Amino acid sequence: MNLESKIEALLFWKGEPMPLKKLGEILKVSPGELIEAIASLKQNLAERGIVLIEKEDDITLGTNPEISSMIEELQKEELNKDLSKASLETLSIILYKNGASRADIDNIRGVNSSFTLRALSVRGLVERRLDEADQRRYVYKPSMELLAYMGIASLDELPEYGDINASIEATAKDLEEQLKAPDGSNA
Amino acid sequence: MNLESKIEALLFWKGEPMPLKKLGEILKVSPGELIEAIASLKQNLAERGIVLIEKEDDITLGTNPEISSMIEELQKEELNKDLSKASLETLSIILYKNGASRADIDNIRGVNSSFTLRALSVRGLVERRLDEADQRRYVYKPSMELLAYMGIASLDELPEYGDINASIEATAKDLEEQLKAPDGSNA
Amino acid sequence: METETAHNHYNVKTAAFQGPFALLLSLVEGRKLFINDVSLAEVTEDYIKHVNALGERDPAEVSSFIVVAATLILIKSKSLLPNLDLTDGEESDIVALEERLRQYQLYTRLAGNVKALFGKNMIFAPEGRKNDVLVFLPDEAITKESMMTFARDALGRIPKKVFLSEVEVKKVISIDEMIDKLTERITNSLNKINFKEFSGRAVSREEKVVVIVSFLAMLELTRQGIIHVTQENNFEDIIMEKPSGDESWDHIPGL
Repeated sequence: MNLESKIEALLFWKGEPMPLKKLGEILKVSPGELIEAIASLKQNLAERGIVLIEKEDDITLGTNPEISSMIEELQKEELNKDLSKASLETLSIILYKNGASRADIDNIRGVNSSFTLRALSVRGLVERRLDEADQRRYVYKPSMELLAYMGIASLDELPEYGDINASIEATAKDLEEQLKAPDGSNA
Repeated sequence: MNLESKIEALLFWKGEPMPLKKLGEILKVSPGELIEAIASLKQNLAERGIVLIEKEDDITLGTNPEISSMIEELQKEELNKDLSKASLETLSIILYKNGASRADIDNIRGVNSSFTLRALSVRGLVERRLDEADQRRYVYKPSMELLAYMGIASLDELPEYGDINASIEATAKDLEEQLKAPDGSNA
Repeated sequence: METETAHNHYNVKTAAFQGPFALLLSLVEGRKLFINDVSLAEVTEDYIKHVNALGERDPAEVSSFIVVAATLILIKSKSLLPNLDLTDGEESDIVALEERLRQYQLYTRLAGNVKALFGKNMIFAPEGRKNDVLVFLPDEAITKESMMTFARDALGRIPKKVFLSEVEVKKVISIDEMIDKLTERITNSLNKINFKEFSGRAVSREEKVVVIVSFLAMLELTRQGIIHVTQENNFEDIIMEKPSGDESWDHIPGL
């Protein structure tokens, strides 16, 4: 049995997101081998009923989004598809920046986002994690659940993701310098 | 999306054996078409991590038998792991609230509890049932075995049950109302 | 008396705006304008009227609207009085406001993408499997006492008012403070114009806001040649004249 099939089997058995690191340990393979096998699995699943969702350190399997409406009808549990304007803004920041601190989000929206962030965490649409770059603060990341709700297998399937990501980086840098300028604090 | 992929998606989502008759009804296809598509799916899955298992009139997906020893090992490991703090906290809410919906638990904890609840269910500590009051959602109840293990015949034998139960009920109600309030359109 | 347009803009429900950028962006986009100093100057009066209508909302919340209002008034003043010298700090406040507003505009546009996809064609994880339960596997950590402690801790962590609306502010300033400061700032740079009559009358916050808005409107009308402003000597009252036979005097907002 090849590595790709083993990954497929493990993900199926687990039924929820698995960290790449854990997979590497179980299967006793290098990160390079793992990533190669995942890419191949993803490609082989392309036209099938099952899709592979990737998100930084985690992967999981889910149903092909094209069959969404049929499954929704079969599902007993009610889905909450409502998002307020505040939630949409906050999610768009977290998605297109691939994670943001509360300070980043507050700064962009010009309002305190802590309640929106709590509500989004409760719904499992965002995940709070310690920032790897600065262990004293948290970053909010898109969850697998969020990608699944949007029917995308990875962030780069977001419309305009590539363009936006490049321009966001540049703008953020500019703005940071502006805000650092003497007396340029409030605006 | 072809019929074969649709069958694969439905079986994956269901995660347990489905009668052929039921599949035919959901997919609105004739028995002949269904059997043909299943045969093709079975063939395509032959060398993969996920395989198609047929048993009389039911079919289901499962992991390739070649990897079953590895999965058994993992299963054992997972079940023998200590319960996480998140699991213990979730369990305490289910106990003191005398059964709670996922939404209640999520609201109180401030994070999504679906994976935690699954871990508790797998170990037989809680039972999931459709809510009698609202058939579109589930409630989680402590299992009989759990009460016996804790040496109590009923929940009110838990320390300070009356006090904590009242406080959880009030909090759950309060949080729910705040979510509904105009200013809480944050969700 | 207000012009019809001004009246309509005034009626936009301010309560619907979560923060200053949402309000400001809606005013700019409502006029189909791009974000720049010209468009910001154009919507300044409407913005201030909205802020004034916020009334007795949470002071911290109102304050974040006021911080933006202060920068807008600088932009507006500069557009009306090209000779007004702005400090470096003021210049960078203006640039930062434009950029933050553009950034906010970008994410609200992207929020449209999120809205378009969310809940439409979803990916489903496997539904909970019934035959998952194999055995009963408790844990030594589950005791009557530990369960009580965990339940108490979970309750203790909940913020008192979870969804109370609150606005981020770096420093809280009141609308009165802002208006006093700006009135001083602008009139000082216009040593040809005495503003005493205006500001002397204003006592309440509402009156002061009216003063600022009226003052800006007056300058606007001056620039457009609708009224004629003269002043005999420094520190004397501004004399506002309407060209004969014209009724535009009646149309200055707030007077």
